[in-house]
Amino acid sequence: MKFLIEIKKCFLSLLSHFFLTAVFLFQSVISTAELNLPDTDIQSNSYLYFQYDAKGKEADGSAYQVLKIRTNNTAKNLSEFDSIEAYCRKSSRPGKQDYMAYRVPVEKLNNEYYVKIKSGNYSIFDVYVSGNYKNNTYVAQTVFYLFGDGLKGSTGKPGLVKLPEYLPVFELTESPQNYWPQTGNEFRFLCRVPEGSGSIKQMIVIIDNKKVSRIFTDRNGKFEYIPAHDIKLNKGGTSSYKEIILLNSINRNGKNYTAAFNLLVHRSRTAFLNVKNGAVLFTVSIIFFTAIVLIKRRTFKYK
Amino acid sequence: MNNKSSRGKTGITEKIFKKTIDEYDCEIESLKKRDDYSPVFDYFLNTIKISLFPENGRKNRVNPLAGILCVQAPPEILHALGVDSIKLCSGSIYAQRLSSDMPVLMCPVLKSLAGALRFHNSAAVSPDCFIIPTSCDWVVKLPEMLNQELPEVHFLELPHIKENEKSQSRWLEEIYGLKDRLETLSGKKLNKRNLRDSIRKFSDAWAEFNMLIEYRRKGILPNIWFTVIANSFLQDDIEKWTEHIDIVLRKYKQDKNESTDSRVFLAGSPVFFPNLKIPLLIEEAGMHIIADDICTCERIFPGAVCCDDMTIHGMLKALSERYHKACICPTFTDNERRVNNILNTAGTNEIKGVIFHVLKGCHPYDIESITIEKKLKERGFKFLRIETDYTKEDSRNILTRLEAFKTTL
Amino acid sequence: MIGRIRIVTQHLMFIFLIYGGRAGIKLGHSLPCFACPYVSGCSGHCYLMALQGKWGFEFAVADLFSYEGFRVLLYFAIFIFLIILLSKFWCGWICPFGTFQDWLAILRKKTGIRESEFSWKTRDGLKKVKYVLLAFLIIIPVLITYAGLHSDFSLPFCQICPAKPIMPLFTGNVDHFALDYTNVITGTFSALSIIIAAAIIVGSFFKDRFFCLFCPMLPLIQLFKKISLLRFEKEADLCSGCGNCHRMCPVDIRKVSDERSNKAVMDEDCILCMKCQESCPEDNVLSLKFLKYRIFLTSRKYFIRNNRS
Amino acid sequence: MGYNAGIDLGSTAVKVVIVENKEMIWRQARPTVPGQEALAMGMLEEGLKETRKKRSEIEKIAVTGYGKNLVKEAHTVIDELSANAKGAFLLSGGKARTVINIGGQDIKVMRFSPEGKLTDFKMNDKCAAGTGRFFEMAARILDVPVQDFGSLSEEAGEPANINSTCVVFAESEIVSLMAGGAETGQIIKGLHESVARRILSLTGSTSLEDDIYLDGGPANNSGLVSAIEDELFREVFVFPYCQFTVAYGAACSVLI
Repeated sequence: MKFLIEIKKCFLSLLSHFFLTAVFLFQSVISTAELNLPDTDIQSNSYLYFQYDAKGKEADGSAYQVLKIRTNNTAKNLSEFDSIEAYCRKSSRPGKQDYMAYRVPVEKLNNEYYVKIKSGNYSIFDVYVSGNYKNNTYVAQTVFYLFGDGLKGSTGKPGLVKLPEYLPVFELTESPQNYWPQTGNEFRFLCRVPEGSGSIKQMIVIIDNKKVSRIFTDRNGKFEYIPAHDIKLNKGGTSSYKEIILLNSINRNGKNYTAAFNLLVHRSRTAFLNVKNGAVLFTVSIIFFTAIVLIKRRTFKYK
Repeated sequence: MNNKSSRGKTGITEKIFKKTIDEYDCEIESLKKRDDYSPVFDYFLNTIKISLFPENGRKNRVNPLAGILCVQAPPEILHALGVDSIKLCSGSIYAQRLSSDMPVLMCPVLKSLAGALRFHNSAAVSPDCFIIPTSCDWVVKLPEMLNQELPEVHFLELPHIKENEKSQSRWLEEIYGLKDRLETLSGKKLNKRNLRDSIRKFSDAWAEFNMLIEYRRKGILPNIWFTVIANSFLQDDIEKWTEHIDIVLRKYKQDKNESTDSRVFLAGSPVFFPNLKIPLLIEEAGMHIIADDICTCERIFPGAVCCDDMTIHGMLKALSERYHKACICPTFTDNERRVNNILNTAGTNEIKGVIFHVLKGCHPYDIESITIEKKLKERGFKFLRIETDYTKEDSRNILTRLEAFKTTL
Repeated sequence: MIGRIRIVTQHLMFIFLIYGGRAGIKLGHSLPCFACPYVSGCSGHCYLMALQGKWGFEFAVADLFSYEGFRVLLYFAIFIFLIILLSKFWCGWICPFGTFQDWLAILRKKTGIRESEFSWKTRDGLKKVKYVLLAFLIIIPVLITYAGLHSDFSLPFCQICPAKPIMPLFTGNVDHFALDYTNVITGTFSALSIIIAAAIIVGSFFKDRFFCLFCPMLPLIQLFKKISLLRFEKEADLCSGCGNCHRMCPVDIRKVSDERSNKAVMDEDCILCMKCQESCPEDNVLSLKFLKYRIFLTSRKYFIRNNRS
Repeated sequence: MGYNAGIDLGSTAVKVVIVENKEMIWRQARPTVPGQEALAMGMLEEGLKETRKKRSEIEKIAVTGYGKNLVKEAHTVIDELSANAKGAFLLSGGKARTVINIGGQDIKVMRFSPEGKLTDFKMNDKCAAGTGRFFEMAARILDVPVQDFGSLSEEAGEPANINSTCVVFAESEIVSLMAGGAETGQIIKGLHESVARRILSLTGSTSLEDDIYLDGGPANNSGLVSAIEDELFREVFVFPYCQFTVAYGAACSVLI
């Protein structure tokens, strides 16, 4: 009996499949209701962050990613920052990181600052940029993959340097999809801060320059963040993405250190799959086509 | 012997019947006197007479009996349903006397057959059913001419166009019709197993028969015995026939190829026992028939039925296609493959001459001889057309021509 | 005899292509058969995916004279090479989806259900479907790149290909049988994919190699028939027209039986299963050659041996 | 150089020739009777006597014709058509390509290669229409010797209309024509035309190659020859000893 009810439920939901998908189009907000938390000092602070820009392949087969360096505060011009430095780390997979990195040049074009990361093979890149403004140190960070498949695997061994110790960094320790971060995935972070700065207990999630939520560390001192599904992403194509900025800040010796981690997420590939409905559709189709064949197939008539 | 027709008629029928038996016996005797005679042929010489005594065909048996004419009706279906068969062809001159009321220009095979059917009609046991594909006009009008003396004729309407969907499915319908007819006759149902077994038996028979053809090609097996064996097809149980072919094959297995010259191809109208006039005259003229495309000799059955779909429908379809599409009977509209067959067989077997046998009144072959002559001559083959009937008066004349033909090879 | 060799080859290739990746075998992205990339741990990919996506027309147009363009051509060249080498052998002997269809056909034969037939007209009409599919799978990616078509239309053929839901089943993956509610396009494609998979499964059960009648790989392979090292020829003069070959043909090619003058009888639908050759009772009619070497020639002797009870 | 003899045991006449190096030095024809082999040997003896030769000088005896297998003394037995071809070819000096032989029972049309080898032929069936028999029958009814047929038909005007070439039917037709008052010459001319038509139907006028030669007994009949010429639209040649071509050919076949 229970089984029958289950089947019936499946069938009904199957019937409503097209209706539902149509409804999706018109729904603008479902899951990502904004949290209007009171402003804190962290948010009122300025921060430096990455914005994903052009991505593509070079003629030689290597892949590149351009990252723009922005500040949230339009009043603060990047040119007023001193010593904007960019570092890059190549690592094979999340969680296996060392602190050795190499410098990447920060380029400037039309008053815009950016870095361009290029790879001839398949690699993960941790990119950092730091800039000082008055008494504050700002760090922007992100992690992404490049699927280079070119003639030149990598351009020699770059001169490795140690990351400046004062940099507070996010460390993505666990990510379920190894190259295709999606909404609904569980991301875990560790925040490393310079020696003697205490520990960071909270961070802020910023989407579209708006504070969305605040995350606190768990017992292990890790942050856990699950990006919510987004109807805009769903409606967009397979490669549409959104950027989420995770922000933390500490004060040490009267100096403010602010780190912004840019998490790029795509729409979820699996969250909207319904195998049960699919199976019902499949069964119904099998029955339907078998019936068609049996009824319509050419029978040899002799009488 | 007769309880059906009137007394006066019986007397004549009986006399002619005796004469016919004598004719058969005489021919058998003369064959037995040949140098190349061997007792292995006795079985075939005996079974060939069965068509005269249909009741012998089912001695100690309870199966129904069907007379079958022409090569387009698949005997596999008969066999599968346990229906015994006899081949209806007739080569008897005497039997023709009983059909003297029929058109003068009638094809001798049918004329002789019509007479022979009148024996059957007056015999104690006659076939329960006659299965006749409508391969020529004589055949179509035969029951009418026999004035409904035949108990039951099942015509298979033969589509004269082969490579066309409509006619193929039309012929399949006829095969289904045959199946239904035979099912009511035998009281059995055609099932997958018996049809498959039957197809296999005939395939095996064909495989053996094919070896026989090979032996003749090599010049090991004399043509006349090949003709006798082919003529006895379907007169008795197919398995027995196959067994005896195997015995013949074993006898000739040790023989080496005889390099025969004057190899000829015999094409055209049916040659059926006891009318072995043409093959014997060819032999007398010193030529060897290495191959033929005669429907009572090499073409007696197509064999080689194979199908992927082993359902009844699949197998019936396979049979219907096999017996229809590759048949090179001149009754079909487009018979290019008949010429191709002659050309290929002749080409691969060092045959230089083709003798085309036309029975007077056998229109399809008569008509086709013209086109075939043209095409064969184009390809450099010698061609001799001999138009004759069952009578022996023209033997000298034919022999003169055959002798001269031999010198042209 | 050949039938048995073929079945063994088909199964070995099935295992090899579906599970071979787990043993570290990588045959690349250019296989001219339905070795579905959605099967995790497969050892090679169907070229249709490369053609629609990364290494297809989409990129070829933009960067033809670059390294990327070179890769597009390279994969295409490998594809051509594989076709030239084995031609339709890919279909009848290697394609795992073909093998899957053959299983269904065997199942049908075991259950004693008769095979469905198409009328000649319908059969000829179906021939066009694969060209339509081929056109779509070439045009849509181009439209995505240059005309702003929604990117969820990418890999349009893969999205509706019946191999996509069915083949991953052999590695225990049922995900592709799911309806995808992400948006209207994915929902429609996933529903279509499931319906088509069902149709093809039912179709292949009732009709040998049902999907092969629509497979867009066939016209691609056919393009290179002329330069292929494999030759399938008919000596039409020797043919008796018995129709065995046509009847045995899983894809119902009439030409092989009815052709009267032309030597070339390898139809675009041909899958080189060699069933026609096995069922031909005449000597020297159908020949399969690799370069000048004869692989198989029909003969009455073989036929008799093969059909002996 | 030896001599050879050729014997043609035909259906209506037995022909014997003696040949010396392709030269016909003696010939004779007699109507066929039962025991024709003895007759033939007798004729040969006669010929030897007339040419003053001894039997031992005859190297080979070649026999042909319907009764060819009856002669025990024969060294060579050859079929009529080949012998005829050979004879006609040699007699025409290698020019002949087609020969029409009108025999006692059959009509044969032969074609041969430039080397004189028989390549193709046509021959009537068992029906004797248009053969020597036909003229014999007509001669009997008209009471005119066959030898006069030629001259009579040449003198005649319009030919009588004879439709049938069948011996049986033509007989009644002739009788009714005679009753209707037709002249003998006209009837004979009509007969010639009907025979010529019959020959034409056997050959088909187009398939014949030049030069066409006529032989066999009835070829002596000039009326028939011109009728055939009219029918074939071509010139037809007749050998001087047209009755003996076959016997001559048989004798010569031994030579080469």
